[in-house]
Amino acid sequence: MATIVENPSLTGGSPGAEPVVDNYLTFTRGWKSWAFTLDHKRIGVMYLCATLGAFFVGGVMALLLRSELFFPGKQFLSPDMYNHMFTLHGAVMTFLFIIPGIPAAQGNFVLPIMLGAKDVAFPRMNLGSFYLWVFGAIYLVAAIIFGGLDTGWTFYTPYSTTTNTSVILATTGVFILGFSSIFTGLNFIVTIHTMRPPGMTWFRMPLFLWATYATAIIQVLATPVLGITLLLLIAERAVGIGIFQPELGGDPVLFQHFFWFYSHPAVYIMILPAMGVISELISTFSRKHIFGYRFVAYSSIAIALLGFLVWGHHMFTSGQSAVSATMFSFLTFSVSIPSAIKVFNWLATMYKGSISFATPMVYALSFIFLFSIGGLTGLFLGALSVDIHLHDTYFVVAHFHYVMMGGTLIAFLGGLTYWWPKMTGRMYDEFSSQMAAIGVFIGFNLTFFPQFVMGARGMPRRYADYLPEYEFYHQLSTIGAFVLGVALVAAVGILVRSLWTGPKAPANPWGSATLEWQCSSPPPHDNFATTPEVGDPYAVESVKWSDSERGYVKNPSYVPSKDH
Amino acid sequence: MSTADVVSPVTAPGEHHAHSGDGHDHGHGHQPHLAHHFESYEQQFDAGKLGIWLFLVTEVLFFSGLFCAYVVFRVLYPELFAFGHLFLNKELGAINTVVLLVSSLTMALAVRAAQLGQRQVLISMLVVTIACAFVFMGIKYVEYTTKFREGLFPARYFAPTPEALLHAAHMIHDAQSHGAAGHAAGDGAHDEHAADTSHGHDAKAGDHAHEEVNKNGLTAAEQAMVDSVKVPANAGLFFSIYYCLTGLHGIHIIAGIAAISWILVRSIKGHFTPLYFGPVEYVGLYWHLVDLIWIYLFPLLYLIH
Amino acid sequence: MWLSKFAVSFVPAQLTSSYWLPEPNSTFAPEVDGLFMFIFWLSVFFFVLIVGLGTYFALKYRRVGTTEVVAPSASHNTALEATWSLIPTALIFVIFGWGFVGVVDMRTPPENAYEVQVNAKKWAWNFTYPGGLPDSDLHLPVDQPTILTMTSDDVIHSLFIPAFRAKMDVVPGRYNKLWFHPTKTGENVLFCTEYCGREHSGMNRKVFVYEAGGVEKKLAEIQETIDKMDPAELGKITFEKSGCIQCHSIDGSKKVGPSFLGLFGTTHDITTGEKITVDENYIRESILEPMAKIAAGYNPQMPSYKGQLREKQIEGLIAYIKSLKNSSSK
Amino acid sequence: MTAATIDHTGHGHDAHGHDGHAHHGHGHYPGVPSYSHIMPLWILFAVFASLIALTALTVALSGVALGTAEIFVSMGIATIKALLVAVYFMHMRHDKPLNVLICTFSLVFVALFIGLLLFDSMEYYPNIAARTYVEMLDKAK
Ligand code: HEA
Ligand code: HEA
Ligand code: HEC
Ligand code: CUA
Ligand SMILES: [Cu+2]
Repeated sequence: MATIVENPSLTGGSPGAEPVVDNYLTFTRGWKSWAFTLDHKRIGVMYLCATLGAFFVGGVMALLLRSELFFPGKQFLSPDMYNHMFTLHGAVMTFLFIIPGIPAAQGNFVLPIMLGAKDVAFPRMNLGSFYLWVFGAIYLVAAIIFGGLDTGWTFYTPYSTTTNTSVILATTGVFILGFSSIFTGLNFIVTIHTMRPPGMTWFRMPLFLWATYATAIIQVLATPVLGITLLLLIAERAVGIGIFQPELGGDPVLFQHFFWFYSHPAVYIMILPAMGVISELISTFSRKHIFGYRFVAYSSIAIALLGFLVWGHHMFTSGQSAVSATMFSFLTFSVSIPSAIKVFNWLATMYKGSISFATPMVYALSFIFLFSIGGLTGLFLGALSVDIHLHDTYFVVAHFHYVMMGGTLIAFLGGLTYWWPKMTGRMYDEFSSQMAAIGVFIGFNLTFFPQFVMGARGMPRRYADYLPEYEFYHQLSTIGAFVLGVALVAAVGILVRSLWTGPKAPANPWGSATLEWQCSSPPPHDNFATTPEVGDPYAVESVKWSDSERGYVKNPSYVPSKDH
Repeated sequence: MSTADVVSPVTAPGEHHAHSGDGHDHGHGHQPHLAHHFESYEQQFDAGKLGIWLFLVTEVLFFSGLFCAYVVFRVLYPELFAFGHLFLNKELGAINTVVLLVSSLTMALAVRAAQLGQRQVLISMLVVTIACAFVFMGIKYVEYTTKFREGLFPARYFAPTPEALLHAAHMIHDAQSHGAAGHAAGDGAHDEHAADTSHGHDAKAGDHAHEEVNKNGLTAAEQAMVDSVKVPANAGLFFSIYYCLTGLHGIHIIAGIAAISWILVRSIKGHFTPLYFGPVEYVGLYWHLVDLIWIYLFPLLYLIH
Repeated sequence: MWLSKFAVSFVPAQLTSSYWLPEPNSTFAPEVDGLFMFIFWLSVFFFVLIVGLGTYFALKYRRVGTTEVVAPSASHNTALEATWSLIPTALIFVIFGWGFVGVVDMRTPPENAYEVQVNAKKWAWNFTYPGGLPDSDLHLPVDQPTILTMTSDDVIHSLFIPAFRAKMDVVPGRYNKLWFHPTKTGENVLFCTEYCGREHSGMNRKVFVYEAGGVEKKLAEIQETIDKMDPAELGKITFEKSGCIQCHSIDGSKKVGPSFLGLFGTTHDITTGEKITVDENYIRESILEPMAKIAAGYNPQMPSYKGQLREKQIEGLIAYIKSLKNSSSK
Repeated sequence: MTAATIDHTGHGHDAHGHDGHAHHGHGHYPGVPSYSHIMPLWILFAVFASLIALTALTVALSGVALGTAEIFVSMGIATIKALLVAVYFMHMRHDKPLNVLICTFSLVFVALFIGLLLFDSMEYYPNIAARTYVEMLDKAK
């Protein structure tokens, strides 16, 4: 980072905005100015590094899992080691990477700027949330060192209350991470409600903000229930309260209800911000106003609220009563409608646009492809009788990797490549990162598509060993995982390389109309020199390409339409 | 800080970062306690207020898990609750309710004083509130230690002592002999006399000093009464729930004491003005919520039939 | 129906239910497969629609150079948006309804079913047949419904027979019921699909489906072999099939429990500090009441096998453990 | 750029408008800003007195055999108390509608959580009871 800071060209101000002397990276120096920063942008950058680190740790674990499964029988991981590995892979990926991934890393960076505010409402709490993440991560790592964890990321009782791995350490870690997530959500809700500048009405907010707002609702309402569930689990192990223990009169299925009351809404914590990113990308790179703004905005809220009513679909075979299963199945499908609305609106946005295949758009297009598969396979799982067959097989594993990895991670990369020039002031190499994006796409499908087939044919999940009939699919999947690994390392490597070699980024390289592109790249400490001009966030015609700036500048002939 | 003295056009004069860190301290110069990223006290107050309400929402959902466990087990195993509550001390519960209500009143008065800028009233009201909180915790301490002595632990370690069972037997007996006809034996019904008579039993050593006692320290008649008590299977579950609910509530009281003390220190330093009293109000809201939860806990745990 | 058959004759194998799903060997299978394939085709339709349109737009309207004058077009169209909300809404009712009908069937066991008690423990299945005979494989009559009444001794397990499209968790402290109606004789696999610890992936057994009367014959046969078999050999089979092998090795290595190699006749400490000698009675007690005496250095994790092994099998196990002497080479 | 431009703040002031009695805002207390609502003393004490009275009432009623009505009566009284605390001590009466909405909202979700879960537990309870019964018989043997 030092290189950027010292580069004199950066302080010369970026084209397209008023010349600015310092930016948030150069504003103050020294590690303390980062460790104790209250600037949402720096906190966002720290979150970004941290969550990416977690992703790589989780990814390495995934590669170990896949390597073990290349042949049936034991290769190099004992069954116990395998169990530890998938548990930690799942726990690290969900709690350390994907839940904070988009909202806390990218959201923190852009949310206040998009809104036209100087910062989030509670900067101290924001920093606190980051450190809670760090502590939570330390606990999880401690759990790995002191005895490991082999419960699955779901912590089902009574397995989790009887195993002799360090469940208490790990659940304490997740408990802390839960608070980190609550603080982020709470901060965002308050910021969006109380920090909007004049002119920034609800319906002038970019869809990414609607999405993070909807996400924040879930974070605030659902995460506390995870907190109490984990506390009860800790108490169960420590003093035997018996609430989840059958031999003490308790009920293990109760635990599943508690767990999924949080964890189903949590999957929408993962996907909603991703959908928000995609809405920004599709409109920008089609150079067209987003289609059906209000429908897309409302559908985020609808997904957030409906998402609370469907948790029972993870428990169709648990001994749940037939009546509740029916109810949950029905409600599950209701979430597909707002998701469908979004997908179709993105397509309609592309219609008659001017579509660029810049890296973020490549990710956005692969998001539509992969998320459709992931979402549509959710329909198989939501259908009662079919889920009985598919539950706890690789079909489910494939489903959730398609939505989490094919959906959220791809959108994360899309957002990262989109806001990268804004965050760092550097442009990365376009061609190589497009290639990396395509590599990720191919590797991903090769990894997870075969899992649908073997899952439907009965291959159970969480298996360290399997029957020879599934070998072919496992081998495809393992090969895919390595392709994916290489492509991902390339994708991130290209970005990192741009810090040293990339050309200086203009204020608005893509031609977006949202506020974060009005300030220089990287933005100044206080975000805006003057109160930003709030207009329609998708009026892409309000900016036009300028060869001299190598970016987009204000279009003098633009007249805001009455329509929006 | 090489660039700090270059005033960028981004920051208005007087709003600049004269302070440590990267300037996020209160930079409004003549406007104490107004953070730099807010435009006005009102905006700051509104943000804080919305924030604290959202926080209370998370608290409600946090507790909801325990209430949920309570409801499920109460509906499925009512006998556990009818049995378990025999061991709870209704008087102490009622006293604690009143103590918390008083503290709620003083907290509300403290907020009012802060709004009006009456520093002395504010300080004294906060002191009374903290005092009430300590009284509450003291009484809880007495209750817990009694339970531990009587072997009334969470499920895995639940092992009521003969004394505890004798006490329960008397309560059941009293309830029946007072003609609560509709109640089946052992379901723990009792009327208001049960409480009076039960005081007597604590003094049993005196009453029955001359009689022979067995290894449990009980006379034959008492042992018979103890044997007549049907301890429902998994009776410890009630105590698990009791400890979880009251324990978590207790932790919130302790957190409340810390928060109010912080407010107290700040009011002694004279930080609060009619323009800036947000923290008092926020802590007050939190404190009222803690009270609110107790308002439900008291009948749910202590006053069951 | 004929329409779908007709359509199917044109599609590659990868698009048929026999590619995606295991052999359909119970009455649930056609029902489930039908719905599976319905959703499958629905998904294919929407997928092709979405990706097709996406690709078409991306190519047709791709940006050439930096020309970017985009003729303004509508930014919303309520009728269109309503249409693409309502069509999926209608479709989910179909999927939901179909799945619901299927599950009502799965949740309503018929009257005169063949009843088997199932007991799961880490990491073995035990099936008790009418008349009280236990075995570790599932033997079933064809063309007759079977009800399994299932419970677990330790953690949650789940019984899954892919060919029957049947699955239900086996939860400690309760009876979960699962029923199905096999339609074909032969062999099928049975998996444990709820994660239950180290040997979760090893917790699979066979399901044998016989002609009428076949089950009784098979059970009698098992009884007979047991009666005839050399005790140590029976012990070996029991050791492997009843789950002992998951926790006890026969090569001297320590697993969850002590190894059986050279165990017989040794004297060692138990957790109370007393010493015991491993003899016939101690082994019997260990199998039936494992919690009575816990070998020092181990956790009390062994489940009881009371009621799940025949007397002969216990004798066999004793004989087998006796036979595992330390060879001179070690 | 003042907060007054933020759309919902407008409603907050409306709420003050509906409020019948005059004990608030600038009128009575000079120097008190508009976002600060002062609760009159007599209300605070009246609420406190009612809370104590209601506590006494539940304790007294707990001695009376009310049968199944008991839970409803005691929860009803608790709810009245809770409302008193929320509306007056917590100033909900004069708070922004948004904050009140958020609270109501959280209660709706709590109700859904507890409701759906309880419903399912009651439905599958027979499976547990059957097993408990068999275990009891086994132990008796
Ligand atoms: C980002 C995370 C994410 C997202 C967005 C989703 C989205 C959905 N999920 Fe998924 N799910 C997970 C993450 C996610 N899931 C995880 C992690 C698990 C497993 C946890 C574990 O056990 O470890 C899981 C498991 C899971 C199960 C339980 C399976 C089992 O264990 O047996 C079910 C069952 O109903 C389900 C359903 C759905 C549905 C219906 C959607 C819907 O929201 C999808 C909606 C989208 C679409 C439908 C596509 C777009 C619409 C169209 C293209 C139009 C056409 C539409 C129609 C005709 C309706 N999911
Ligand atoms: C965000 C969520 C997320 C993501 C992104 C992933 C990513 C991946 N997952 Fe994971 N997965 C889960 C969430 C996720 N997973 C969850 C919740 C479970 C369930 C756990 C449970 O059952 O409890 C699961 C389970 C799971 C299983 C099932 C295990 C089992 O049931 O037995 C498998 C098996 O194939 C798997 C594979 C993979 C692979 C190959 C990737 C790949 O996409 C990973 C790609 C990433 C990389 C390859 C990293 C690249 C880095 C390098 C190559 C190293 C270079 C290093 C440096 C530069 C430092 N995952
Ligand atoms: C879940 C794991 C598990 C399974 C399955 C299991 N055991 Fe054990 N077994 C143990 C453990 C742990 C111990 C040591 C603790 C103890 O003594 O209970 C043990 C102890 C024993 C002992 C006493 C050994 C000694 O030195 O004290 C015998 C004999 C035994 N098992 C036999 C069997 C037989 C026979 C079976 C199968 C029918 C079986 N076990 C199945 C875990 C298991
Ligand atoms: Cu038993 Cu998995
Ligand atoms: Cu879900």
